Amino acid sequence: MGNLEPVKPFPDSEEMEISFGPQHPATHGVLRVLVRLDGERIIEAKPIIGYLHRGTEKIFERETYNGTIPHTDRMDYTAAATNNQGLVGTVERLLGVTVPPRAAYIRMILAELQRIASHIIWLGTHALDIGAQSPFFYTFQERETILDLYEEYCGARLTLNCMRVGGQPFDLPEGWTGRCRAFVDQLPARIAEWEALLTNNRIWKKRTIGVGVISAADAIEWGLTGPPLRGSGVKWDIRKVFPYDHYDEVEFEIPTGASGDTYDRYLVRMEEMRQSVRIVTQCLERLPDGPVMAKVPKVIKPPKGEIYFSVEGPKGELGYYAVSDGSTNPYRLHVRPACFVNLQALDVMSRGLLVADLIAVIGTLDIVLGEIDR
Amino acid sequence: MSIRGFLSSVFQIDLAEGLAVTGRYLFHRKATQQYPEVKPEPKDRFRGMFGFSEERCIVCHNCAKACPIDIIHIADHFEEVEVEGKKKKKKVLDRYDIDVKRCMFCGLCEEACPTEPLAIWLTSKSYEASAYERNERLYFTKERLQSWEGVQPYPGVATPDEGQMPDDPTGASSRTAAEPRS
Amino acid sequence: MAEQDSATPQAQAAPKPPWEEKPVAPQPQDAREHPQVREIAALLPDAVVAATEFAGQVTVAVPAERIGEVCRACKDRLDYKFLVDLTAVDWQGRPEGRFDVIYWMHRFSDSRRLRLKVLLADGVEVASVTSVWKVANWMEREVFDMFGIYFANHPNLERILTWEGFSGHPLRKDFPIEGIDTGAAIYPDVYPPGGGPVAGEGGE
Amino acid sequence: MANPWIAYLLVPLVKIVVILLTVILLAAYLSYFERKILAYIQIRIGPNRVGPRGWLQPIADALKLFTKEDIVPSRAEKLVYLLSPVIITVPALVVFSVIPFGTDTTLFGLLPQAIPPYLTDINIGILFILGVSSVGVYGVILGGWASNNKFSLMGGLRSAAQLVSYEVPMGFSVVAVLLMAGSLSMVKIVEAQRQAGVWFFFPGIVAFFIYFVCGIAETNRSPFDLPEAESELVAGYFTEYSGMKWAFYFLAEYANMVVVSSVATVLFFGGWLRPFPNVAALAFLDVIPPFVWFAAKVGFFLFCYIWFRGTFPRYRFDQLMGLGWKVLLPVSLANLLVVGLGVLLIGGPR
Repeated sequence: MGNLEPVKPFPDSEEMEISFGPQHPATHGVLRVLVRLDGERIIEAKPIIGYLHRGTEKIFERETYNGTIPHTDRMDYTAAATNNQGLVGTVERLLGVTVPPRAAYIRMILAELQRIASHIIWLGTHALDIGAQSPFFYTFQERETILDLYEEYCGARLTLNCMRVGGQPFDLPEGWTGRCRAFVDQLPARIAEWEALLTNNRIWKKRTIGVGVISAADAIEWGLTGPPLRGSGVKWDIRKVFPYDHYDEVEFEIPTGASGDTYDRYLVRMEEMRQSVRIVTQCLERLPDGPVMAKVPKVIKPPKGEIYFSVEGPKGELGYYAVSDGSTNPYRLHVRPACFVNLQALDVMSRGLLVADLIAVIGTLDIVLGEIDR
Repeated sequence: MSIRGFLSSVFQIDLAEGLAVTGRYLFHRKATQQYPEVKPEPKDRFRGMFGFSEERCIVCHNCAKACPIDIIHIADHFEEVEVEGKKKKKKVLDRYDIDVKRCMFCGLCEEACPTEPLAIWLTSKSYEASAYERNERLYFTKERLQSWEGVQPYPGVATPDEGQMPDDPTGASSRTAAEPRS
Repeated sequence: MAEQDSATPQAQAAPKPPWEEKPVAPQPQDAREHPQVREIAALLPDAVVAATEFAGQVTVAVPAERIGEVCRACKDRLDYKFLVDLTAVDWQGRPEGRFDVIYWMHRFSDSRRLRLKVLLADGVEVASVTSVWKVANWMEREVFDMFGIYFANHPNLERILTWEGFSGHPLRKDFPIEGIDTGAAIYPDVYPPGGGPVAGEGGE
Repeated sequence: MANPWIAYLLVPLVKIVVILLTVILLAAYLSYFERKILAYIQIRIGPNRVGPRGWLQPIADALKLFTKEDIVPSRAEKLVYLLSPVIITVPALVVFSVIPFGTDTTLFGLLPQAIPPYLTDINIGILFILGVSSVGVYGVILGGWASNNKFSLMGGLRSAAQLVSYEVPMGFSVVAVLLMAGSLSMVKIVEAQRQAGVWFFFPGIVAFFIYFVCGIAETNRSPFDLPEAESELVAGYFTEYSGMKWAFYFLAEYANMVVVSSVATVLFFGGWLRPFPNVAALAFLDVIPPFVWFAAKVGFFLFCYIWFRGTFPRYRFDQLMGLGWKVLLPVSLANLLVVGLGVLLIGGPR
């Protein structure tokens, strides 16, 4: 981080350099942070990534357009539905296809359930890192129900591969909407229980208030998106700014924090879960019937051209930049991952904090190394 | 600090709230399943172990083309076949191998298969195919895809050569149609 | 019978829903008069080499040596405070320049996005925009790592996804898809006798 | 029992063996109960494979730890590395010699005459407990330093700072009880509570709260389990220990938990007394023998330990020190003042 000179507390402070990870239990995957400490205080935290680099963008260049979808499941492996939604949306705009409303509503339901599931993983592991063991199990019990709903719809729990260019490969099994409605109705009570455990717990407040503060201007300067940006008070959500998939026909608010610390991001994500519940309920009520797949040729050959399309993933703006040369394989398919850009702010957020807070900051950024390293 | 805040901090209301939640969960119904004894029930569309039927396969290579990681290897040759007097060339399958150790069970092959009912399908509700040695045990040839040697089928699921059908893993429909099992 | 007849023709006459018809692909048009392009042209007259609009997104081609200046103008005067994405495309064998470096920026005031494109020959340096947007630091490091494009006065231009000793730039079109031998232990593909890929069975 | 050989050698020896066995078994089964109760809090089942409903799990753990390979880091200080688990375990067990867990009993008529079940009753009981239990800090520091590992060094220093800084408020809260009891001997403290007719918990509720919080901090448990916080320092001061030496650290931790619980019971919850000992109306409670009362109260405290571990997040190190010095210490001093005033006005123990 050259353009941020390390802050030296006093001239003769001898520094201790600790390599944090990549197999450390609290780094949410294979992240390595080279931390220069003065005693307990962090002078500089330099994230080192690339341990999970599988060359996804190179593989994209040899796949057919529908063949790339299983690879997107493995980028942000906690939010496969929103990854698929992004890629599929990009190719549909390249082809000029409009998706039938029923498919769009099914996609919105799957994406919002995925946002809840991703925030659940974040809450479970974040609380576990800060020491509270039990929320992990309560949250994952709810996530099991979501995974069962996914398994029932598309056959897989984590790597869904549940969307195709032009719509949905299959329709909802009967009784699915009833089970989904039952789950979504009881979720706010569960969220209230988790909040009772944490929100006004004095130890939780002491560990999160004022930790990893980033101002709104800095957040924009460092390109943060999603909950980290909204935590600093910037009211910005792709679903409202560039509505896709009928998000404009659904009412929901965008929660924002005030001071941009870990506690505000925690509140923002908890509120986002409630808003997702609202969206899913409205989608289930308004689910139109009709076909789930548009008229799309069997072999997809989009015209020459380039397009950028992004969705509001649970971690932030997940963008796809597709360049097509008219053949059945994408010439270049670049992914703009939210975690990769959010992680870059780790150094500026954890300056001057203690080692224990580095864990809290990594947790609050909600990073997934599959999406960072691609 | 507000009076309520002071009182709650002295009498630990916030801590007591947390304790109450965990205390309630102490008597909550447990969520763990005893796996070896209680096997979790996969849903109908669960993408599990491959099912394959040689007679329904028309050797069109669609599944091999659709597979994102090209792990379906098919070798075939043409044969002269007498059909109602006319000489017709018919494709015969030599080799239909799936390198299951690399497979990610994405289900694109099943969607690409044009036959009705499917010649290659994944909705077989079975997921126990682990092995100690991957290069040999997890490389499924045509015979092993049908006999499921080395795969622990889910209780009640018949193997493909015992009449398992894509939409009915237990193979009940084909049995009653073909020969009622004694 | 009568109203049944009248019902069916009326259904035909109603326009079929868009997802029934064959998809109509968007066409690239020249976008010199587009307001966003005219803003830039007004500020820096000779900065706009070409401007196209495809599916509602405006792309402005900018000469390589003026990119720092144009980005600074976009951020300060045209209020493009947020650099969403910075990437590159390798058009191997294209005479006017092998690489495209793409800057995709967003303006909060009226939520509009703009794409700047810079044509680069292989081995030519382009000015780094880390001084304009701090977020460009890692994005430029990734473009360097994947394409080998050097960014002048970038704070610490080093590989980010691959390790230091890695030779070659993976996302170049001439980099083999199977990867190069880096000395790392790779489990060989062992097939049982008679197994393995059939000759000539490509995945295309 | 006139024969001195029996009175001063055989009987204490039997008591020592019985007490040590029960403490070690209790510590082992405490690990089992902890895993079981923590599991039940977290809607899972916990160990249920070894023995009926997992009852033999502690035995299996002990056997495993016996047979585990004993790795000694190459450049560790061999002697200090081997000695520090002993330094931490011995004080934790020695302290049990003073804890009174029942009145004189004839063990349901087995003994010719009633003898006290506890080992000894020295007149500086509580001082002895505080003194001996603070020797355990050396085991932590030396263990951390001797294993020649950056993480365990940091864990050892942190834990030492924590233990030392929580001794002070704990001492003051104990002094508040001594004012009410008038004597240092544990048995006399219980007697004083019987004469006072009410447990010292009610008049000294603030002292109890401070004592219990400091007790949790002393044993590095739940909100204060910073030294071996997995997420930051990998495993704190016993990172490099394995096999039986690692088991000693855990035996010491669980024994300390039982020590803190039983001292809290004796000081604040009237040892083996039933609630409101002199109230005739509650006479029917006397059918429960005193030892069971003591065990029930200690059990409740141990359950609270495990309950806290399942619920609370972890303090950061500087907040933990801040809480110790800036909050608990002044409050314990103020409480000491108030209790002193109260004793002065109402008149202390006769």
